[in-house]
Amino acid sequence: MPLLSLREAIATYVKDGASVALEGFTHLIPFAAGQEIIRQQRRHLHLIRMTPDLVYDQMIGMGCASRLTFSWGGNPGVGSLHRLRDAVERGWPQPLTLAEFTHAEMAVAYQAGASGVSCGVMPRHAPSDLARVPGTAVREVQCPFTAAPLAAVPALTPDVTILHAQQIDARGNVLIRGIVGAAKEAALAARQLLVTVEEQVETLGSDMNALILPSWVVTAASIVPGGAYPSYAHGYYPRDNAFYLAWDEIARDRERFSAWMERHVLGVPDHAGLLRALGVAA
Amino acid sequence: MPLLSLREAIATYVKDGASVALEGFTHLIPFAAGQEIIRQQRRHLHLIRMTPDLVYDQMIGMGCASRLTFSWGGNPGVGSLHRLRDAVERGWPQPLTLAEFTHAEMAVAYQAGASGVSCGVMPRHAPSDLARVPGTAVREVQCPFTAAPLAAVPALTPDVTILHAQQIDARGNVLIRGIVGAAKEAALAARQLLVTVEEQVETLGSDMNALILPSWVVTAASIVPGGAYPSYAHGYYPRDNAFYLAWDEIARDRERFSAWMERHVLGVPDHAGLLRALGVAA
Amino acid sequence: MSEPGYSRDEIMTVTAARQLRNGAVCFVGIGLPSAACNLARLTHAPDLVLIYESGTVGTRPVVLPLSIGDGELAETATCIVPLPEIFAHYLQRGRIDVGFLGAAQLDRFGNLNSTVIGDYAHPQVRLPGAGGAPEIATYAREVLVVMKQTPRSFVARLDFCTSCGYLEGRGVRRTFGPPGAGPQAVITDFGVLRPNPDTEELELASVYPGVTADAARAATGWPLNVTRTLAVVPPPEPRELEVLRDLHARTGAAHARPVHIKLPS
Amino acid sequence: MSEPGYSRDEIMTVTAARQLRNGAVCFVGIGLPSAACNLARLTHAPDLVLIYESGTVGTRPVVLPLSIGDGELAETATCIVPLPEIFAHYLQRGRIDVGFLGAAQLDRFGNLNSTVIGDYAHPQVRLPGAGGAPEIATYAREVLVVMKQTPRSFVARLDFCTSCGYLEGRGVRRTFGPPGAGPQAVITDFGVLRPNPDTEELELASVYPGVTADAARAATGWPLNVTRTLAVVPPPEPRELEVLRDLHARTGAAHARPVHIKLPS
Repeated sequence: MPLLSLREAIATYVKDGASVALEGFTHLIPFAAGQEIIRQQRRHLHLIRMTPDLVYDQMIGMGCASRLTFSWGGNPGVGSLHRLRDAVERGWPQPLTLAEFTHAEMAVAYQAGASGVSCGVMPRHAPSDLARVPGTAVREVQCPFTAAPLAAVPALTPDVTILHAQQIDARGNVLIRGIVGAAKEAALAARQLLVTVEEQVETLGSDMNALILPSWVVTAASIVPGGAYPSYAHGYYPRDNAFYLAWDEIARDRERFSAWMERHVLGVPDHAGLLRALGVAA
Repeated sequence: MPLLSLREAIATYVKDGASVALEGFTHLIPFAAGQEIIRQQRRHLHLIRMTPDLVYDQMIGMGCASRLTFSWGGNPGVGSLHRLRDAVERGWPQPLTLAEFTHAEMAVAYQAGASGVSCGVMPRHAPSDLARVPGTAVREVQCPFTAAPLAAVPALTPDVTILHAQQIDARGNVLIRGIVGAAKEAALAARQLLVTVEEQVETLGSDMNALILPSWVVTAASIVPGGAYPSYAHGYYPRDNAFYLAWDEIARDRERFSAWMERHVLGVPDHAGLLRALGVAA
Repeated sequence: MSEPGYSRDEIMTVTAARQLRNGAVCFVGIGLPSAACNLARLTHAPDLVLIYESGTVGTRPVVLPLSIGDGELAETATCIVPLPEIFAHYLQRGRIDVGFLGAAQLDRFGNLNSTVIGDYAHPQVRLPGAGGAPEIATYAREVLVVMKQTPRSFVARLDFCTSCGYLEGRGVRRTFGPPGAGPQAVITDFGVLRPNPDTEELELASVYPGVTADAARAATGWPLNVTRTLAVVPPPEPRELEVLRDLHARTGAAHARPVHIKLPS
Repeated sequence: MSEPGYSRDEIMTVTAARQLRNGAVCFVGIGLPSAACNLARLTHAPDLVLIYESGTVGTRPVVLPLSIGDGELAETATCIVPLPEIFAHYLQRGRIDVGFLGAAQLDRFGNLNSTVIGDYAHPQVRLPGAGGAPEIATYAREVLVVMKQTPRSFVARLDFCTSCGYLEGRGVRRTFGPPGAGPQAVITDFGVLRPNPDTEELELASVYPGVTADAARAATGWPLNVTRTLAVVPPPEPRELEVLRDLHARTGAAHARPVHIKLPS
């Protein structure tokens, strides 16, 4: 498991047209990695994530993505993702094809991927229009034991999953602590797994039942302090809720958005530069 | 979630004919609870467990069980369970109907039970004679996406699951630490959940990602120090490997087995009595 | 009439909180439902179990989260479980007593739209989507909907049905066999709607002090029925308002705190 | 001929250990495979990743476990995962390089019986059963079988096929599409059997010093083929024996330690 600079990790493992899951459920969202993807101007990505949030809004608005698989696409606690809306409603800067699940379905899809099985099953939720959406991948099957209708959900197996985590130890084992979302399932479902971490430590010192990704399931890692900002890394820094509120205004307008991205993402060499430009790090 | 004496908990919640899973994978095996079931002379139980070991050998040999659902029935690292063999091979003290899975299948069966779905699916293992066994519950289905053959495994939903755990806090939340096996899945799959614990503490003090069963999923709990002996409770006492070796001799012979059970289980009022009779506790 | 000593948001929150019995297990949504659940926990229902879909079980936040997964929720939880387990082991397995839902549109049978306004393929407004709502609507024993009532949100016909209420009413939902009973109450900024026991159509069951049935009707996109005995919701008690305002004040202060990250030099 | 300075168990263990390349991820069985894996880890393969089906990943035990889930395995592991994940996320997902299997019976194609001797419905001997074996046989990239060789265990026909080797040979296994390649070596107390590249029938590929092909044949319940170039396994090196004996000595002392439980008074 090599330790690379984030620039090198993205350049090596994230290719145009790849399916990429930057997972994280509110916590530990790999913002730094997503913004490096923007800097390197990746195109035609199939983005995957249960809760595409600001960093997906940024990637979509900067034209990196042509497809999105998701279950809830909003600014948590705030409202819409305006760049996502603009892409879907008006095709700017390019059209975005949607494949949508419910949270529970997408969790099953990741679990199936992580388990090496082509699909997972769950009881069908009560009737809705979701079943007749063009991009839906869920199919009704019958339980061979009870004849009950079940939903079969095809496995999700991203080309690359990217996570942010707290620590990596000297052997390359990665610790994730706090709210974990579907990070583990997305990690183990992927063909390749990139991880950014807050810091490297000699030994993790965590409990034996902690969530650890062994070094040999990690394709490459990068040390990126603050790499989840404005999301958070439990034990390191809190969520910048004010930034999430501010983003609603920034992203509402194409020009303001483009100017913000130009200055804070394209105009800085790396994530530390962005943190400094925002006055979050000295 | 009431705290009961183990005697009361078993008397109240484990009825003749019930399906009962005393789970634990080598670690935290609820020996005290199983032996209390023997003292209370339950009959016609459908015993469920991935790895029925000595306490199941004892329950089977004492005539508590008429059915066993399992995936591996031996004395770990030692050899056969002689009472299980005697029941299957010669119907002593009564015949035992078997329903067998592989470990992976049984894990899926518990997961389905814990998830409120009637079955789970997994890829089929390579061909074997297991598919033609009378008691098999696994059926082949086809993946609706890839047409690959999949194994569908029906959910296991025991009437009662019994676990042993390290601690319960003042609110009734239960901590399990160390090797967890399929304890969580068996617990959440059951209609009722009994727990024995080493001790009660004010607060658990465990990491936020620890395996905790919230008080409101636990039906009743009993404080039984040493309740996993001769299995172990991580942080409390080690596995008594010498006892597992000795059991091979004790259980080999019907009379020696009966005399041992008479003296150490029926002849003592409770688990503390058994620990004292064995010289394990002063 | 003099201004009441509370806002519409406050009486909505208090009214939602009062629906929750002590000891119930709630699947909490963000925003007003989160405020209502924590208000209930800090007043009449100290043993309310709050579960947020981020996997935080039995959480007791001191300040309200902005997102469903703020660190505050993790720090005060009994435990954190992976997201797939929250949906499979808790919601789907039937362990949730009360689920909260909101939406952009609601129809007279409590069906909800949080997917699109307009045509799915060419939407006027692309909404965030389903999230956990379809499963909450299916499995929670009881659903509480919290939404502001306007003719654009309380509509005669949904543009898209994301989560099922009573479908076409008169027992149709039950024929599909979902474990949950469906929406038991819709708490709006006018009062509370409840399903008619026979038709399952939502009816105005109670209004806030000073609110008329006609005002509620005018804010509804279908001809809103009113129960024979329209009740008036008791106004928030001083204690309820005090606790709620303290909660919001603490929350505001916490969310305004700037974040500083120390980079290695 | 003089007695060699090692036992048959020791040369079996050393031979099994030598099959393991550094860095490989092994799904370890209890008993001799566990000794072999730890011997390899303590000699030529320090970065061998050992996984026991109890969920202990990357474990580095100081003493050998008696069971698959001794506390020693937990304490020295990189992490512990729930049992369903060990099978789904690690084995089934194709992350295991080498799986170890043993059985009561093996046939010429490496198929294994650990279920019953005699008829399934009326067995002479009820064996422990499948456990993790069918999935290990299916998914591990490579399988190593460790078994003592006797006419009763190396049989012409299995009483029951629990875990699949090469089925009837000549590529039949591959037609079922299991990800793993099947048993690459069978390590016995006579030497090592390997599958013939064409027929996939197990052949005696090497013997221990002082062991003859005829002796191995006499211990086999089918007419055992011998490879054209029958090799002799190099005897255990002093270092290998020393490490192995130390490991067993530590283990014996640990397992003999009496357990004391303190009851509250």
